[in-house]
Amino acid sequence: MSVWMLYGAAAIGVFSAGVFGAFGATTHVVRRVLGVNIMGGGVFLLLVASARRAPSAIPDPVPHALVLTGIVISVSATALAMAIARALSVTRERDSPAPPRDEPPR
Amino acid sequence: MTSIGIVLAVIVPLTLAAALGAVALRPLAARLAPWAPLPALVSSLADQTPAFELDAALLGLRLGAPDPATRAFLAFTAVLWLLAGTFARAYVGAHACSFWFFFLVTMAGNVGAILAGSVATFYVFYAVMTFAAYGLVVHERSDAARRAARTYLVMALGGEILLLAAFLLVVRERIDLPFGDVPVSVARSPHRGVICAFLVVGFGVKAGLVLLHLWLPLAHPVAPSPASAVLSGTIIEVALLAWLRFLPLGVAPLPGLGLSLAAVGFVTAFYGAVVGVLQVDPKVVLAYSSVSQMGLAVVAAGAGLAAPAAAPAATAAIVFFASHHAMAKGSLFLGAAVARETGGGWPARLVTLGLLVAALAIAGAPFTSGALAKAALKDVLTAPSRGAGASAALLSVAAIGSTLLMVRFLSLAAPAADAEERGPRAGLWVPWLVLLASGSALAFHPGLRPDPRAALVGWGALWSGGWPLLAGVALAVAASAVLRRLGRAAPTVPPGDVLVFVEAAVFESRRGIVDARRRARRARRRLQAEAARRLRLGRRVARLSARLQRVDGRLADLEKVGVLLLGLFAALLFLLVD
Amino acid sequence: MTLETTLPLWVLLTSLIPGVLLFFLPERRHGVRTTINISAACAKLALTAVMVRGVYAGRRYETRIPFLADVDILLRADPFALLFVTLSAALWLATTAYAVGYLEGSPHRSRFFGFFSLCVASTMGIALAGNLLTFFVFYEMLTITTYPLVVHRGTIEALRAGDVYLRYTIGGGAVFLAGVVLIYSLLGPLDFVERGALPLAAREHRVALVVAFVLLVGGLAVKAALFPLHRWLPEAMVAPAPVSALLHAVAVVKAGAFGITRVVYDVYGVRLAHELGVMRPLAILAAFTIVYGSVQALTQRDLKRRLAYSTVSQISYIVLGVAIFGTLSTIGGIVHLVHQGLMKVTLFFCAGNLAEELGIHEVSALRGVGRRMPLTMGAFTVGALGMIGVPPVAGWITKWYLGLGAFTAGEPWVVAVLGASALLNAAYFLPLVYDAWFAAPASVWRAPSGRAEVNLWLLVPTLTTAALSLAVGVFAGFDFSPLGWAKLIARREFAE
Amino acid sequence: MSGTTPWISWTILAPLAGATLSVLVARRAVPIAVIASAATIVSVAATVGQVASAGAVSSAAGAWGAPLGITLRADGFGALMLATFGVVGPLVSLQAIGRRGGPRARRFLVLWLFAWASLNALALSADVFNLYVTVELVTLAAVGLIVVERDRRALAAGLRYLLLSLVGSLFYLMGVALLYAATATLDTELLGERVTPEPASWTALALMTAGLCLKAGLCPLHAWVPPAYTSAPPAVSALLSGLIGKAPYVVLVRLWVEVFPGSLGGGAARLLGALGALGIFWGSLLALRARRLKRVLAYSSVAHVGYLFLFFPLGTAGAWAGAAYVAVSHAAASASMFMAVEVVERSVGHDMLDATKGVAHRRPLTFVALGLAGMSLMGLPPSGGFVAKWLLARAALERGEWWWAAVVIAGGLLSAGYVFPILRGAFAPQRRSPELRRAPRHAELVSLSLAVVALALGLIPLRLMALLKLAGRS
Repeated sequence: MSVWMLYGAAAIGVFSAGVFGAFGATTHVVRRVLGVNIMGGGVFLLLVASARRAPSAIPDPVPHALVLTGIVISVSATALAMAIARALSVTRERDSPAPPRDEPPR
Repeated sequence: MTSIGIVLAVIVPLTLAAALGAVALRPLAARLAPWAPLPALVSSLADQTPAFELDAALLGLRLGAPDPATRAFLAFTAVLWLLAGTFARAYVGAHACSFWFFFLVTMAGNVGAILAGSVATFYVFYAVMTFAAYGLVVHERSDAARRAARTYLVMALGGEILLLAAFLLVVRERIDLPFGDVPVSVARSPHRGVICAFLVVGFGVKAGLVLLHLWLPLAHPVAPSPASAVLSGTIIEVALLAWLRFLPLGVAPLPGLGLSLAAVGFVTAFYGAVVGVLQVDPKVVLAYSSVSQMGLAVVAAGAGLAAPAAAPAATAAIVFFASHHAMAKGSLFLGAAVARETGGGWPARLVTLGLLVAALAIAGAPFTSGALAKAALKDVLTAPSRGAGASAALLSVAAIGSTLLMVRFLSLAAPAADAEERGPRAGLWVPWLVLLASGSALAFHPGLRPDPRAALVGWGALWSGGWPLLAGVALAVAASAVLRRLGRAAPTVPPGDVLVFVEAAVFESRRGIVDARRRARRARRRLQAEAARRLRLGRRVARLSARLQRVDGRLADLEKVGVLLLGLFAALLFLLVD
Repeated sequence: MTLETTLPLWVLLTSLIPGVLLFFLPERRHGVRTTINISAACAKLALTAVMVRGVYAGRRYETRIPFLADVDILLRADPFALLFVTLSAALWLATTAYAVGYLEGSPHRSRFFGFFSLCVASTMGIALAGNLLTFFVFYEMLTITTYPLVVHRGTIEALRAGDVYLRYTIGGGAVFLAGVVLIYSLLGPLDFVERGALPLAAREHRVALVVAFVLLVGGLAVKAALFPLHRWLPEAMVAPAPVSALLHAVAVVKAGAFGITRVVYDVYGVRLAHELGVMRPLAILAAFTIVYGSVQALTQRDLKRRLAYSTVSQISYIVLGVAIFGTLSTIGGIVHLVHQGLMKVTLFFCAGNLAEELGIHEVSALRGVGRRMPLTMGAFTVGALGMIGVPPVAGWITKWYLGLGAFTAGEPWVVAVLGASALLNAAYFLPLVYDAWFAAPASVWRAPSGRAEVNLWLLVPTLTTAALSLAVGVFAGFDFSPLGWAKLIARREFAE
Repeated sequence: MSGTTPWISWTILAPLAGATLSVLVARRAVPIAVIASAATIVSVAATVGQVASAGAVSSAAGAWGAPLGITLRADGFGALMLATFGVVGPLVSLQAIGRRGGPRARRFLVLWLFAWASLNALALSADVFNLYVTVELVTLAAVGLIVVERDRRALAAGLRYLLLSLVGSLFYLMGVALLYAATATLDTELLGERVTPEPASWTALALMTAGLCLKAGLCPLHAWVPPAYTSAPPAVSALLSGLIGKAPYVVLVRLWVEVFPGSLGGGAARLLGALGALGIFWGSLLALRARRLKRVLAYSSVAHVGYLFLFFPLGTAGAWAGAAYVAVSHAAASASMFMAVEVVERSVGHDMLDATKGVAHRRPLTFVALGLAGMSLMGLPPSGGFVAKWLLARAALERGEWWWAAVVIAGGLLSAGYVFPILRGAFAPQRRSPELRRAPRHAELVSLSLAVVALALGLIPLRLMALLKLAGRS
């Protein structure tokens, strides 16, 4: 039981680090996207950890499937975010060469 | 004689008035107008006329002339309206159309009020008469006319409010209460005192009791003569008929109310006489004479109330008195107009003679209807033992007062004999003469006298009727001699006497109202400012939403969103767990 | 779908369908628009007549449309509804004719007549509503459809008046909704029942019932222009004359008074309402509004604003009649619904005629106008005398019954209020009548363009409504007269 | 025919196929999109028909059973949402088809079909993880739609929306993981039976609810909504505020109604209700101040999200019907308003509040639509909004909590505050009527038809109520 708890705690830790990263006082978009990916990592760790709670039992395959789907979704979301960020910086170059900031228009 | 006559009496004047509206029918209607009271006269002569009832109209229209009193009222009213009408055709020049309109509507109201069989019907016609008479008073459209009409209307409205309250108390549940059992309902109603008070004051405004008479002296000089003849002759008498119908005469002894009514009557009589004598305009003198005469009638009503036994006699006396007063006062008003048109020589002397006849009747000289009326009043007053002597004496003092008034009127109105000779137009003096004749006929026709037995002749009657007359004339001659020696003219009181102070008070309060209105306008501006401030409530909302806008702006950056998200998570967890 | 179940719906549709149609009618098709309007009005009058005869013969007309699980839209023609329907239908015909003449050559007429018909449709809905929810649905529709009419002229003042109008009526509607929902959640769905729909078991919800009553009457008081919620009425006088005539003298203002009467009689029932002790404050508020309205009218210089404050005062007669316990005062209150409508419409028509023909807006400019426009001023005089309560015009019957009701219910102070109000009415109407007839005209009036003193479209409705208010007064005893009908209603409300 | 063919799965497959095909065959994209839309509408109609007649319909994807397989279940609530997406969505997309084609129209149609597929899937999925997947897909499609015109401010708003949504979804996924760890199943009904009141499941519920509140834009987490709705093209905003904005709420309702029914009406639910009420006042007050039409409508949407959350503290069937009705009628009304704003913006060139002056008589249909939709937003009878307000207020009073009813009615009043200034423009005096650019004729018709839908919802509520009965809480 204790091993699972260890993994659970680690997952919670990674998740909160991700949250802190995503909402941190940074101005750069990529840092936030990385933060979100770390949060994802935390969740997937918890899912995998829950696959084999009882030491003797056979590991349960369902969480692994969930993790796979989760990874696919977070990858595509990250790709979309990066594409938008790039489009944003391109248009911003054209208008004003300031570093890419993500404050929305008032 | 079916009830058609009664309905026609009311409908004919109304249709003619309506016809005046259409330009094409106007000349025809104006020509027919004087003959409008004919149906009323005819139906008053028939002795047995069934009542007319129409539930669909006016909360139950009830018209009928069941008792002799109503028929008598109807008769003299119709005669006076007829003669005043024919007199008016020649007399009225300017604004004829509007005059005839108001003349006809007032006539319809007057006849309707007399014929009314139920309280509701009476109220309708009484109100129509009151408001239409306004048109007659304001006919000249001069400032004096406007002041008189406004006073008349304000007092009439006030009176009407009281009357409405009284009628409602009388009628209670039964909407169309017939007049038959009104006195009983008044006598038995828990608010009897209030009802009688309201009735006395309400109708007192019309009859011109003291302090309620203020509009009368103003209205008569400005109204055209035929209008004032009718005003004084029939419209005021409706108040008497109303008292007879509403007050519980003979049903229940009301000594308190009866005596106070009699007292008010006497005060009015003397007050009218005293102030009347000090007037300059002959028509105002006649107005005060009417006030004084109505005072006498009220005395009879009071006596009837105080002692139920005297009630029938009182009613008969009042009815006869009203007829006599209508005829005599009517002829005096018309005579005054005729006098103004006659110059010296024979016409002047004839007119003066006519005026003298009418004046004697009013003063109650023997061989005139006035004497009979006074005699009837006397035996009503002397019937009850206690107050006999005092009331008889007061009656004769009142007679002296009337005589003084008549002398004053003759001195003012009689045409100057030495002026160049010009006779009045035929259209004027013919109806006047007929009126004089019907007035004196009233005295001699046996059927009409209250009790045919009363002998006109005989020294006793001669003396008891005659001495107040002589005393009055003597007093007048003495007074004028004294004044001529002192070289000063008689002291004069403005018509409407107390009204002058009332108007001053009203003017003061109106200035107060004007100030109040100015203050109200300032208050309204403040109110608008306050409303604007309340708009600031809108502004306060706006300020609140402005602050919200700033907070909303700050919420946009991500750190805050993160904090809020975790805060929400923590709060949810906390609430879920416990 | 027999006649009995569809007739109320048809009465509603005869103004709803033309209303929608008129929106799509191009502006220049005046002839078509007038024919649609007038024929729709006549059709409605005919249907109403059928229903009136039917109900008098005892038949029941009811249209029930399922709306929610336990609540449905109910249109029912009971005598009280028919009184209001007949009044609105008749005056709609008169006002439409008047509006055709009044709006000659002005823009946006299709829009005007569209909203005008929708407005009458909502008034019909209010009159025929069989339960509180239906009443509320049409009550709010009335607000939405009258707003465009108030701001029809499009001037800055009109828009500002529109804002004031909205702020009051939408607020009132929200408060009324709160009351309706409270009643429904307390006692479940209930239709109007002649002697009060609340079951006896409702007695123990005493506090909730009082709160619901305050909310309901509070919401309705806005449209009934009770003090202090009356301020929108004088502001709304900036609307064209036909709007002020039909809406602010008949439809909108009456909806409020009609609603209060429905709530007191057909929801709570008179005995319960008096038991709750809410009637006395209502009577006092109504009495205060009567006097306040008249005093305010006294100080107004603009003719229409004076008439508006007079309406504020007159509508409270109805509320006063309802608030006093007893058959007679009920009759007085209900019959005044019709009388005030007829008289006030006449007065507003005359005000419109004066404004349209001679450009008179101020009260002081009326000197000697009787000579130039005798028929209009004749109608005005009839209306004014009726307002004061001078027989035989309609107003006196209300005073007579209200006074009787007050005395039998042991509330003599009411007669004092009626008296004071009569004097105040005289104070602000009679000088106008005097100036019109007996004063010399200040300046020479403009000669009339056509044969009659003012465009016939304007004159004929004015004279008909004046004649109606006179006829209603003279033939009050008639069974089908408003008074006869009010007696029928009161008998059913109070039948033991 | 309808008995056997699994219409339920076609409602997802048809738009998905349409989307992919129109991407592949770029030239014929528009006709393909039209065919796909038609197919989807048919299947949605069939599904709703099945649900109305036979009650809840379910089919297991790939014939895998409940504990593990993904089951699609269309109950009353699902059918209602399907119907809403199926009516409002295509009408709005019609506007894109109408515009003379072009790459932008094609891009819009593809993204819309993709969003439609994921919305339908979301409405039908009865599996907690599947809900995560579908809500993510909806978000991605929504972000795509926001940035479809590559406008700089839209890009910034889209990015912000994407980031926040991703965080919200991961919160939700963490909750799913905890639930799975506790109960070893993902199906909502089984979860409902197996969930035990212990800290892990409470943490899961708190996490999932917080995440979904952020995605739904509940006040005070609504900061991303106004920028997104104002910078996106009006047609997209119509879809966002009308349909896509409701997706997180659907998940939340499934969660609270089927998995954690006990906590409805509890302390946490009252917190959600309070935040909803705060949202109503916050949104309405800011809408009063807004100077641009789209910003007014954006804040109005924030306010209407508040109404939706009033269901949780009440939890009764009446409240349930009311909330569902708010969702449906707001979808139609808000979409109609946004489309009308597009017509005004296209005609006058800007969407400032006084843009409506002097436009009324040349764009009468638009103003009729604004009027009818405005009535529904304000909750004035006979519109759908009124029925929603009535049901919510009545449910609140029946539970004795009168303050929720007060919030609902006050909300209606405030909404009148910001709707009438828009309508007042129709009557304002126009000194010189501005020359109007050519506006898309069919956009007016779309706006009007949506407004009529909003009105119709108020006239025939009974049949819809029958549909709602099938939801869990009936």
